[in-house]
Amino acid sequence: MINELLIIILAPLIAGGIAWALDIRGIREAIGIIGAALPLAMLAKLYSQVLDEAINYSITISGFTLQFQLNSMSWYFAAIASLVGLAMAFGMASTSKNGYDWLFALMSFTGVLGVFLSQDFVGFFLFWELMTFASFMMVLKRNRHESLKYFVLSVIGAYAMLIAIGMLYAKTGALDFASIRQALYIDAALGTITTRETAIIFALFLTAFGVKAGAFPLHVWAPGAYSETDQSYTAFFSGALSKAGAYGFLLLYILMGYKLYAALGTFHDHLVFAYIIAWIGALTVVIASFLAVLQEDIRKLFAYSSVGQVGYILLAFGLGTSLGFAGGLFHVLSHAVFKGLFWLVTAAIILQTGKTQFKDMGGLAEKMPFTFAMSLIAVLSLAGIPPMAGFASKWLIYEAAIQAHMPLVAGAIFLGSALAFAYVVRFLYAVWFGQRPSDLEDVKEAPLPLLIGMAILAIPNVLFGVAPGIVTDYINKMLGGEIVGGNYYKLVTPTGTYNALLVTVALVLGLAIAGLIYLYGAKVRKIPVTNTYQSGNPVTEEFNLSIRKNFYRPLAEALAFWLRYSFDRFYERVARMAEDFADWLREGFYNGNVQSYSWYLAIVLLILALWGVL
Amino acid sequence: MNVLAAVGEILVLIGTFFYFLSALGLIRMPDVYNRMQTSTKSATLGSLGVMVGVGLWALGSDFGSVAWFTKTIVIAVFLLLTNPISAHALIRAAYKSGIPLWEGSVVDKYAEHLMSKTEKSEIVEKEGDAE
Amino acid sequence: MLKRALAIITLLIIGYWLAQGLAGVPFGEDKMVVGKYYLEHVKEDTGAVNAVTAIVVNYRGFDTLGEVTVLFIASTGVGALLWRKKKKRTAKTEGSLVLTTGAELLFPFVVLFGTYIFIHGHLTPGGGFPGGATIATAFLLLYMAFVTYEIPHRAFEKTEGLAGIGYVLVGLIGLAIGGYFLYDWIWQTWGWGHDNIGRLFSGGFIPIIYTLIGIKVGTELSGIIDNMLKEGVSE
Amino acid sequence: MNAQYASLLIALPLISAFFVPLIKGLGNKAIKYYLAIVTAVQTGIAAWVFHQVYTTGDPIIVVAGGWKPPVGINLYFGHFAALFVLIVAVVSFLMAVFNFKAINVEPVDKYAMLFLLLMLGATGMIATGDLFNLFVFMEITSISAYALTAYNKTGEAAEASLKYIILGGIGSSFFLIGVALIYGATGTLNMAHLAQLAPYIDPKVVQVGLALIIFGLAVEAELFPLNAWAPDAYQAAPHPITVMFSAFVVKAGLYAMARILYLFASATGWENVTKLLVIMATLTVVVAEFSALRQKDVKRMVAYSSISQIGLIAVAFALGTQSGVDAGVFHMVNHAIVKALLFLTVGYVGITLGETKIEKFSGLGRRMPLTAFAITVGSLAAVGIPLFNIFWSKVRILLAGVEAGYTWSVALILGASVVEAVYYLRLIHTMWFTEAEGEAIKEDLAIGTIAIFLVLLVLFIGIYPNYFWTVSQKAGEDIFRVIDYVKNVPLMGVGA
Amino acid sequence: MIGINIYLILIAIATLLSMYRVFRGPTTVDRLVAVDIMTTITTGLMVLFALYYKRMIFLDVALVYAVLAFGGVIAFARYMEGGL
Amino acid sequence: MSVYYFGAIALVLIGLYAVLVKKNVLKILIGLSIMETGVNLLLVSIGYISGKSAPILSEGITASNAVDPIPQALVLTAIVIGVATTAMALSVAIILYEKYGTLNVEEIRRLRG
Amino acid sequence: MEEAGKISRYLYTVIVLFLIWLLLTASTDPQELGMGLILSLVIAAFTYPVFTTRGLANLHPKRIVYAIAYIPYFLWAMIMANLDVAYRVLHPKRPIRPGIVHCKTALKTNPGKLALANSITLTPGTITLDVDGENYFIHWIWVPDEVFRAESDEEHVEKASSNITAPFEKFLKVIFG
Ligand code: NA
Ligand code: NA
Repeated sequence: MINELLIIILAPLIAGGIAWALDIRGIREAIGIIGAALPLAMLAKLYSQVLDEAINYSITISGFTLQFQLNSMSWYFAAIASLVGLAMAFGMASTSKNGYDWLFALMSFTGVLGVFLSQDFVGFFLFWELMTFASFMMVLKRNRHESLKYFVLSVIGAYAMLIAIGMLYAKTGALDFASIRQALYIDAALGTITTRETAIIFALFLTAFGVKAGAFPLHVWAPGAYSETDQSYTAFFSGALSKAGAYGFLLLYILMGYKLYAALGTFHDHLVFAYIIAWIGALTVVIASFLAVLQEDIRKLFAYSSVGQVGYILLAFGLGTSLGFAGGLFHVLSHAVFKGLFWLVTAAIILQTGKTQFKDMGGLAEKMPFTFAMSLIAVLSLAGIPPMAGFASKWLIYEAAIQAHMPLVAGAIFLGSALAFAYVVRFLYAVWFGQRPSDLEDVKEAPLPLLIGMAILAIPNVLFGVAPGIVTDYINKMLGGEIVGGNYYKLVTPTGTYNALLVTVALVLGLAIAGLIYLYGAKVRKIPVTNTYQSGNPVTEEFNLSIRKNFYRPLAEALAFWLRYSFDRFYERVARMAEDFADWLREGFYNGNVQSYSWYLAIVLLILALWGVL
Repeated sequence: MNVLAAVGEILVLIGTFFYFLSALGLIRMPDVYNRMQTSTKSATLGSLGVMVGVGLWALGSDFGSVAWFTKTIVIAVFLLLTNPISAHALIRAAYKSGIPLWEGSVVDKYAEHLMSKTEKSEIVEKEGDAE
Repeated sequence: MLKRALAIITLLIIGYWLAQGLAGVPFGEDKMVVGKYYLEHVKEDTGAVNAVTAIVVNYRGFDTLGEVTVLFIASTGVGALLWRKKKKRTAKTEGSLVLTTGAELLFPFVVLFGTYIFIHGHLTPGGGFPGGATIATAFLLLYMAFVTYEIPHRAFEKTEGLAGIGYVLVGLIGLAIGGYFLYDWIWQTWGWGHDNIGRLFSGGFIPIIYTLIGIKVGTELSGIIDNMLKEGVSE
Repeated sequence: MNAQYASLLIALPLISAFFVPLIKGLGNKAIKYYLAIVTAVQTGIAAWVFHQVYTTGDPIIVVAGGWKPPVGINLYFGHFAALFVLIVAVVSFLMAVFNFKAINVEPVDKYAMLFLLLMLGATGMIATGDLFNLFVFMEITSISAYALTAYNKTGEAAEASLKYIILGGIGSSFFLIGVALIYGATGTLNMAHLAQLAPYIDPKVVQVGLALIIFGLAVEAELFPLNAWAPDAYQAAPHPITVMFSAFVVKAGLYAMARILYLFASATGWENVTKLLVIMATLTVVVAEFSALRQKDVKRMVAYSSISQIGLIAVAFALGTQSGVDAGVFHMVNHAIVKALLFLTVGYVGITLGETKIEKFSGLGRRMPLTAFAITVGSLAAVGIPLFNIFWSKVRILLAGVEAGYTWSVALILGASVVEAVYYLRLIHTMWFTEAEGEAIKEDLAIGTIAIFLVLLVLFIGIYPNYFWTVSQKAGEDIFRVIDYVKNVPLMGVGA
Repeated sequence: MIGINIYLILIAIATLLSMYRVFRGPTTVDRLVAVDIMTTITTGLMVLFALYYKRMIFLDVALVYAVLAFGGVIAFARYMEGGL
Repeated sequence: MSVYYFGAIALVLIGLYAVLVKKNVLKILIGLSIMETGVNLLLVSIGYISGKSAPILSEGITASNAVDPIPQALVLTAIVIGVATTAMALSVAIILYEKYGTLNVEEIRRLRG
Repeated sequence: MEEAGKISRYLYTVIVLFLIWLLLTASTDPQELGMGLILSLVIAAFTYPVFTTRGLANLHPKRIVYAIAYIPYFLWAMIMANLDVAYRVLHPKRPIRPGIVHCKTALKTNPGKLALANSITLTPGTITLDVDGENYFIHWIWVPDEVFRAESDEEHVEKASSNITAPFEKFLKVIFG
């Protein structure tokens, strides 16, 4: 009898391996989809069981005992990942034409599941690395530079984590979560681990999870990596894989929360370490959203958007309140489904048009109506417009921020939402409405598998938007308390109430009206794409604003001072310096002259002598 | 201690004195040719003295045997044979590697000989070319 | 100049350090532990009078096997590196009559002396290596004297290999007869030469091994000399 | 069978090497077959020894000449030696197969002898239980390595060999001074006997002596900054020899270093030596990784990478903890496999395409898919990706490092590992995702088979490391538990 | 045997003087000549040691040394001559 | 410290000095040989015991008045190893001279970096 | 000069080698004697072509007598040479007048020429620089007036030869022919 947890974790990898090895069109896709569907099926099967009692599995490998556990929280994360993973598989059936992609996409799927289910640091790290590596291979194929940037940052993060794990291991003698948690809990009182060491461990973990979550200023890999891969895969990459980072932050609370509190104390009634996380989240939201607004490439736009949205999750977790956790957890779900949906939509657009720049698009709503409908759902959800899942989660986070008396952070949420609105509106108009460039006349609707993938993600957007209580109910059980009140359609927090059903009804009506307006507008407003609000000024190439080109250029100019400072460029420069340093070292040390080499020996002898004599 | 030992000791003393002389020659003489003149001879004679001396000395002592004497004689003969050969090889090396004779030298018949030899061979070569 | 000064300072410090270490190993004092055992048991254990030889061939036979191997490697390596499709002696001028005649006259004597050295290895300070080196010197003299002289390479290479095989075989016979590799079966199992200690036919397998080593070393060193004195000829 | 027959591991390569001149006339092909057969037999014997040691759990002590140690020299086939001698034999066998394709430079008969003796030297270094005998085997190893480095007879090969000779010469001289000091202080050369006497040696003598011995071995073990010869030698040597260098020659030095280090663990001032070693080993990792970063020649790049991995093993050994040593041994095994794979395949590319410059690797995935695949697996393993073997040992070493309090070292090593990832991934990208110039090439079956065998080994250990980990642990205990080592060697009571 | 010290002193001086020539040169042949003298003197010294320690076996050593030294000097001389 | 120790260390250092300072490969190799000689001298000196004779148990020498035989045995081996190394080095130098036309170490550096 | 028969040459070599063996071992132990004989036979087998051309003829009694007589004669000459050298080395003014002179010899055999060359090298202020056929070129530390002021080459050779080679030749001619 093969263990169910093993099936959940390994099914995608095995399917990927087979798909890669066979690499026969059709069979490859079928096996991939089956492999991707299995975890979701198993999770669904185990749903009721998990809420009662955790399912455990352990295996000794290389002298390490790897422990896996399916409990309410890991189920939640795994289920989200599996959902997105399945959608990805459908998407890839349309967009990807080779076994390579299938192997690594599904491998990263396994990695993510392994991370969520691990109950010890060895397994956690192993799957973390596997997930990183597989996703990296997806990028490497298309763009070496971006992939290396992603990999270097990821590996720095992973290694930071490894040192932290090592330190915990050295201090507690354990590698499994339960023992570490207990040991740290006890140590919070004893204090054998110094504040300094605790802070170092915390900082290391922060780096590790921050990279994966794309938290500022470690986010620089995300835009390139998200864009430079198969866009169906990006759905998973951004929708599920980056959640591993967010999950890490949760883990930080679970394992070290008490110790961190004991060691680092509080600041203005907030836990210091949580406060740091919150601010990282807030900064990420604001900066990434600004940058998203300025993008001219759909992929880049959603890439920055993804970074910003994960910022919300961090921000929520950083609030340190149970409502914050609830909001964050909910946003994990909603971001997965709406951003996953976005990427599939993007995949469809790119697949059908071959274009990625706004300037080359327009008027696609007629040509790809179903895709358009899907993107509309995604837009609404992302922009936080009821009754989509995105609104529910953001609302909870907002409530939590207010409740936690962090107005600045709440401001960041607000600003982020405004900016998100700005960029999704642009997306909506530039791609779907307006005049269609002549070379897009023959564009067809996306192929079926891709559409199925979209549907898989669109449904939860709507479902959990209309009935957010399903999610909050589960989260309540997970966190063990009545954190968010209400029923399936109504959320109640200490400071507010949100009735999703009511909003839905209102919105359906509103949408109907909007649809009519659009249909009308599309018919009468045939104007050149470049003729915008410039009120008679001659249009030049340097300053050519339209919804499709340089639309937010004035904003960019306003922000020019800040845009000069780019962490991306900073890291690039560091990397170049490192390479130059490498050259210098190599040329200097291995200078080819054997006499110099003999001197090295003499100098070592000298050091030994001095060591001995002094 | 008997006569043999005494003779042996004297021979050893003479031998080592010639060693000393040989080395002194190395220092005192102006160029490599003249250094060899003084040093090889003395070193060989010195060795001869030391070898035979030790042989006799041992023969005359309580621990000694004929083997001592025969072996030292073998060494002595060997040196007597080889030292002049190495001296010869060295002086030839000195000359052929182009070390000039001391400025006070009065005659160099070897140079004349070599020159006439090369002339001869050149003539032969030319004749060969002509054919 | 600075480099020289630095070198001297560095070396002096290293020297001081080494001296400090050596201070713990005082000169001229009896520090023997295992050495004492050898001196006390060498005659009965191995039949050799020369304790050094007994150690080299018998007690620490592995070292010597290794040593033989090292020289074999050098000979092979030199042969490999200086290998050319076609080779000839580099020598341009013939040695003078003094040298040629001297070499001829000395050659048999030096060879005899070399064999004398390795055959008496268990009795005197000689052994396979100095004996072999002496024999090689005999060939060296011929090389020095005659511009065209060459050793018979193929025969030498084969002899070299056979001598090496012989050594290992002697060791393997020990393994077969006495149960240990390099076991002195002649002395310990067969008990030959026990009444001969101090005379030529004693010392167990030491004279055999030293003879093999002597032949091997002699041919090897000659081979090295041969290789060094040749250069490739372009065709 | 009499356990003393383990001495065949020494006798066989020797006698086989001596035999080569007699079959020289049969031609190069015959010599290559001969080499393959001999190494196969050696593998068989080594497998038998491995089996004996790991099933009985007791080491085989070969007593040369029947003289009990410390009077005679003994070989000690404990868990470590049994394992590593097997690795030496297996790798040699694989390289003997590789020779068919890789070695065309004359004189092949001499090459064959040197090849066998290189194998012999490493075997002896690993097996010997005597300090001076270690020196002898070390010289056998290094002198044959000098010759083989220069074997191609190009200027570069000679240059590399010269560097190796000069640095190796200095190293072995000082090693011998160390041996002299230790001998002077103890009157014995047997390792087990030395370990017994270690606590009673004059601290000054043992400090200087041990430092010198470690210094000498560190040159062979390629520790920074004593490793300047290594990249050149790796680059210039014939490809099979490069494989042997990284797979076991350097390891033999490393092992010897660890063995001697732990023998003297009870000596005063021992911690100072290990501390210094950790520093050197860490620097080895860092400098080597940086040196590989912009390397244009892939073989040289892999050479630097190999050096850095060696540094990692050295760190593990210098930690002074059981877990460190175990992890180090495990890494040794993994590294032997991975670097054999990489040098084999890169060398094969060199043979096929004429050189190993990075440009030659463009589009290799299309031209030589199997080779490119093998290189990819090797690279990913070297980087330490999960599901590849090195992941396990690397994590072990790093955990052991932090546990032993060398967090700074671990951090530096990890930093350097990032660099390693960069250059290996560049290589992978070059092979698979850049345009190919030139046709597809039919790949050699034998080499392909070896490569696949090694790839499977990499993946097998990556997925199921348990067996190899258990073996490595036992081997690690063999090094670390000096008390057991002393107990196992049947010392006769000389001077005690 | 008291006298042996006088011989040793004479030999020591001779060796030092030769050593001076070895280091001083000026030509390589000068050094070689000095080395040749030193080897001859060393042979004598070995024979004297044999006497001093009353060990005949050292005489063999002296002879081996003489043979090897001769070979070496001849080789170097031929090398200097340009004959190799 | 005895004159032998002193001489041995001096030889080692002189040899190393040559390696560190001399530019010519052959001189460097001579330096190496000098180092080896020093080491061998050191080994023998360590085995020496005042007033005792060579460990060849003939001509009235017994176990009680012989010096330690081990270092001498070791030195025999070490000398041969030294010879072998030198031979290897010389043939490498021959190739180097053929290929580079020089024996100056500063010009023999095609392999670097 | 014609060569002697192989057997004669071989036997001569064996005899010489065995004599040397006797000197080396100075032992009457039958083991040593037996081994010496075997080795002499073996080594002579491959060295005799190099070692001798005249074989047993070398053992002619007259030659042996002359050879024995030559020893004291030569030793005396050598001691004189060394006293001369001692004088020149120790004299503060260092009285030398070197040069290379040309001699001729009547000796025909190579061993004879070698013996002459070595004898010259070991005696008064002379070193054999080269031997080319019958011509000897000799470095002389004190070239006498009569030699370096000689008017013709012939005179030079004659004067030099009478000074340097002639004294030894009367013995060596008999011994080596
Ligand atoms: Na001489
Ligand atoms: Na003379």
